[in-house]
Amino acid sequence: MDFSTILGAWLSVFLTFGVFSYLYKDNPFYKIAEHLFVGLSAGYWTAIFFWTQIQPNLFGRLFPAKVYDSDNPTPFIYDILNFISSSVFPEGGIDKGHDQYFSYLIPLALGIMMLLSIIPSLSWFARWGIAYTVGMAAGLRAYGYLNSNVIGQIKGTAVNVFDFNLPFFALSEPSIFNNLIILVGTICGLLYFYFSKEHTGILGKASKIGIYFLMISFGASFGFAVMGRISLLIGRFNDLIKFSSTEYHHATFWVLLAMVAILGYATYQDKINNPQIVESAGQDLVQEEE
Amino acid sequence: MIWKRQIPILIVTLIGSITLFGWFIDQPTIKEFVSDDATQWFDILASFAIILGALNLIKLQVQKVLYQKPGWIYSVVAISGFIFAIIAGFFVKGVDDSVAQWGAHVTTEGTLFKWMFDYMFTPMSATMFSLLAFFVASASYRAFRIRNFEATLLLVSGIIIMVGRVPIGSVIPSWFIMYLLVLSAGIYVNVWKKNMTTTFIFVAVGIAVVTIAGFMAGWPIDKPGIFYLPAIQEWIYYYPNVAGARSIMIGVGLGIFATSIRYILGIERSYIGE
Amino acid sequence: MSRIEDVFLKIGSIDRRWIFLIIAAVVIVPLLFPIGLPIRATATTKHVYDAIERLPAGSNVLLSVEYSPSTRPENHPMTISILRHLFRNNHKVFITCLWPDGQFMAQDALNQVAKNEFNKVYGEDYVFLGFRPGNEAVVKGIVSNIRKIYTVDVYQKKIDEIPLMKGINNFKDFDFLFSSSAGFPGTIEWVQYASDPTGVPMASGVTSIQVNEVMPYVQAGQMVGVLAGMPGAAEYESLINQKGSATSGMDAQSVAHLVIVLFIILGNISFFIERKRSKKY
Amino acid sequence: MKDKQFWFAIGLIALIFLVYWILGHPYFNTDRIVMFITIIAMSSTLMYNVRFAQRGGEFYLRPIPGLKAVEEAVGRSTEMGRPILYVPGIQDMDQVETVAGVIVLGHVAKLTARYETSLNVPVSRSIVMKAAREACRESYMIEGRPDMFNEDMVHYLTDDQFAYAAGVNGIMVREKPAACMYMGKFYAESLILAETGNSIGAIQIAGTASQAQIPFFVTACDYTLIGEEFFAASAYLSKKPELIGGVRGQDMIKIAVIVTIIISTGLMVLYGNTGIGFDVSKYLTIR
Repeated sequence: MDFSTILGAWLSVFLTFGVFSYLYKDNPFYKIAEHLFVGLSAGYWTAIFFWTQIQPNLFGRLFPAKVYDSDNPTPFIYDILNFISSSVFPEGGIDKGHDQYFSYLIPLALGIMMLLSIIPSLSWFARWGIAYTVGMAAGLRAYGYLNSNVIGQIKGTAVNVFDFNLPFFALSEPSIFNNLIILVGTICGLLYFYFSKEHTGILGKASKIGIYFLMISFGASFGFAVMGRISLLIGRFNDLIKFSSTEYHHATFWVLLAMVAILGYATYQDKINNPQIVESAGQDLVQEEE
Repeated sequence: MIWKRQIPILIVTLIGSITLFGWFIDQPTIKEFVSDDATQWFDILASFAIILGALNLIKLQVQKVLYQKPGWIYSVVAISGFIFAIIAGFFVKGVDDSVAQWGAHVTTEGTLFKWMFDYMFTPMSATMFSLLAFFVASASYRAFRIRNFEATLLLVSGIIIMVGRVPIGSVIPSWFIMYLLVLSAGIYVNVWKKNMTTTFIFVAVGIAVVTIAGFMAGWPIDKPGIFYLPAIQEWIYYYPNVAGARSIMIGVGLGIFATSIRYILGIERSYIGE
Repeated sequence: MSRIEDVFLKIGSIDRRWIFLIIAAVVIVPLLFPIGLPIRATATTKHVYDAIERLPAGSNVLLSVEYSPSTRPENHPMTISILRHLFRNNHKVFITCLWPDGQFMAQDALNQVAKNEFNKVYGEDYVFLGFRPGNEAVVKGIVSNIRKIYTVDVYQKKIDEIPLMKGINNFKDFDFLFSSSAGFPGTIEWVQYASDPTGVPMASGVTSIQVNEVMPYVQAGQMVGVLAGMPGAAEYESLINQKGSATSGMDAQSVAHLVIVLFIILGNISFFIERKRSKKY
Repeated sequence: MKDKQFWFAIGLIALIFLVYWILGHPYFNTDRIVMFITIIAMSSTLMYNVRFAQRGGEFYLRPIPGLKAVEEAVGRSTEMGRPILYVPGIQDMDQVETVAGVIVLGHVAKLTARYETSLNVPVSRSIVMKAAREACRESYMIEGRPDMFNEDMVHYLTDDQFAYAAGVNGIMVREKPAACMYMGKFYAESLILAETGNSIGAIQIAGTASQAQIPFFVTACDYTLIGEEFFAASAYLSKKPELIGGVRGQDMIKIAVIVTIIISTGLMVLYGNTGIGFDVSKYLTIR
């Protein structure tokens, strides 16, 4: 077990307990972990998105290795870039299997405009690039959602409801009763979200049945949500148990002990210095006893 | 004004309609542009958008430090985290070229970037999510109330799914559930009739019926099916739940279709801050 | 009777941090001392298993990984079980990622299953194409021409030099798709832009919180089946009878659920008592 | 774009398409014709309704029960002389739900101006703070009470999700508002807010389209505006023609979807049992 893994384990346990300390109260340990996470994820995303898309598929198409030896004007520019950063522009052009496409100067220009928009006076520079992504996303989603989420669902509901070689009632196999449940539930659920007419009479009854189906569906997603969150907690505790082993020099125990001691001492100090605002309402989660 | 407003709207309308009607065009060169190059440009611009988002995040922290706003010391921590990630991503690989070239270093074992991912990024993002388990637990105790019939329906189906979906649900026999139903019906009768004797008779008869049926059937753990938790749970989330989720899905699908069409027609302009 | 009610009211307003401690204990204890409750596979999990069993040997299967460390306990056991099942049936596995973190998750799974357990040959039995940003546009690009998006694999090796990639030009060249997904982009985008327009059958392993959004697709036949959260992963582990982290987590999951159901009932009892008392005054 | 120009343009496009179709519609992917017709039909329904509303046409939109609950909550707070807490979600103005949250805030601000109740609006994004201040100032002007409006009603806490939740909890515990309203896009922090609001005995009304949070709001709050109800309520309050027209257009399309489901089911039952007619699902499967 080399040193970097053990150091990593101790750091991982410290950050885990740092985030968990929020449960006691919003304290400096939590703020350090939280802000470190904000800064780290910003840098992480920048690196990943650069190395998986911008370098291979954008620069790779503007300075491909294929044209490097021919009498093409780009190698001259390329050597300058290679001098600036040999990691991004390696010797002999970027060899990612692309041909050269000058049309990719357009996304490069729009991209640079987006980055420049961080300067307050040029904030509108980002609009062209964002407009392209918004436009394309609209074109993709208009078709995708209509095809799979509307027409696909109509097809799933409109089945041969009275298929007589199905049993009339069966709990978890297809049956006539279950087909009716889906047909009636879907139509009434849709009617609940109908706003052009007062919900009285038949429409009122249908929307009442509709809200019952919606509530069962919300109950199912409530049950699944609780289940998912418990699974994540199980995952965290598994890691903590792993890092408490002798291999990692019992990282979990030592870090937990140190943190509880420091937080306990800090609260004790608070009680001494200003007894009247012991439970500092502004920062604290705990509500005073009524 | 043209640059800031008309051109972005023109781009949305142009690209939006090309992409939308690109689904229907079978002509090879147009199809190739719409499906390949246009999407490649989209991927590139999406990457720039994420990097812009990251830079904005850091700008916020830098401003906090410069103007000494409250809690600026933590912004210094955020900025140093950002710098550490940039160093690991662009400057210090941690291994020589034979193990991983630049570009492959973001996933290869042993690089500084992978170490940062395993021992800094993973614990914080995973723990942040697992906090929710604690909040759900305390909210289920102090906030989830049976205020009306809808909330009752929600909590009952949620409980059936939660217990029926995990192994302990298949250990609870259906007879236990039938006894539970008789008792809770008894409480309801008591509240409704307000007469102890009728409630007592009702509960006694109920328990007797269930016990006799049990002896006759030999107490199988999962018969009758409609009282066996895993079977009820599966029926709930495969039929009534699908009906409710489907009506929401159709409603949301139409909403997204309408918003997309409003973008393409230039009626909706929230993306340029109007 | 009113003394019991007082006790309930007192319990009703205890400090929430006691509840935090109870939940922490209830999850840790079964992890340290497992109970070993039996796991019974449900229908939707079996449908996924049967669909993969029915695939002819050596068919091309696309496994797409789109989750992050924050939902690893739910998604990762599914990815590992599906990989084991695919390699045991000698299918050709192609791996893509719609999330950046997915690359690391897929790399861990491959090290564990492809290298150590089945010692499969990279480039002949499986290919790891890696992550490309662009959300649904990446799916659309894979459907029309995968070689335009992925000119190199995750190790920066050129696609043309990888034997397994010969004859793979777009999504229709795959016989089956499995997406291990935790949100956007994920299962929904694969249904909308890949499976529906081409008819290639697909299944998915989703986090519990996303199950409700994909169930209508399963019922309408747009998906073959779904593995729902950690319980779904545990069921699949029992189907390929190779236990993993999902099975060991099930005891803690069961006990925690019972405790939360107990909390809901206790909370509502003290709610009824308060309401009865406030009606009197 | 005046009416005459609009109909002229529509007629021209239709004519061009007809000629193109008669010429054998080269390069048209014919097995997606059903999708093409659906997109054209739905878009024109939406455009017709938006234009009808823009020309001042009146629509009947049923009153949303959630808005009545909001008025009752403000009334209750006034009787008890305690403030109202309004949380416009945790995301920025690029989210449609946050925009809807600020519109509903404008309506609530009118009520607090009329009943002279104090309003507290903690926000987590600086752009949302500007928009929310604008909405409140305007509402207080309309109600003729500019003197009652002050900038600090709307104040920025922090960008971070859980630190924001801790901050809002602190306000709830300190000021004990009689009503808490959560209108906008929420993630897991909805649980913390609703729980603390419940523990101080406040009336809670929520409105969101974030599907994962609706179940928690429904059980923890007194009233919840669910998904489209929330958007319809904000369209109703905003009086903007393209929003009201949009709600009306989507209602028409919803009726068309229901009719299609009923007809296709009838055809499938007929075809399945007797063999008359045709298999509708073939036309509903678009490759």
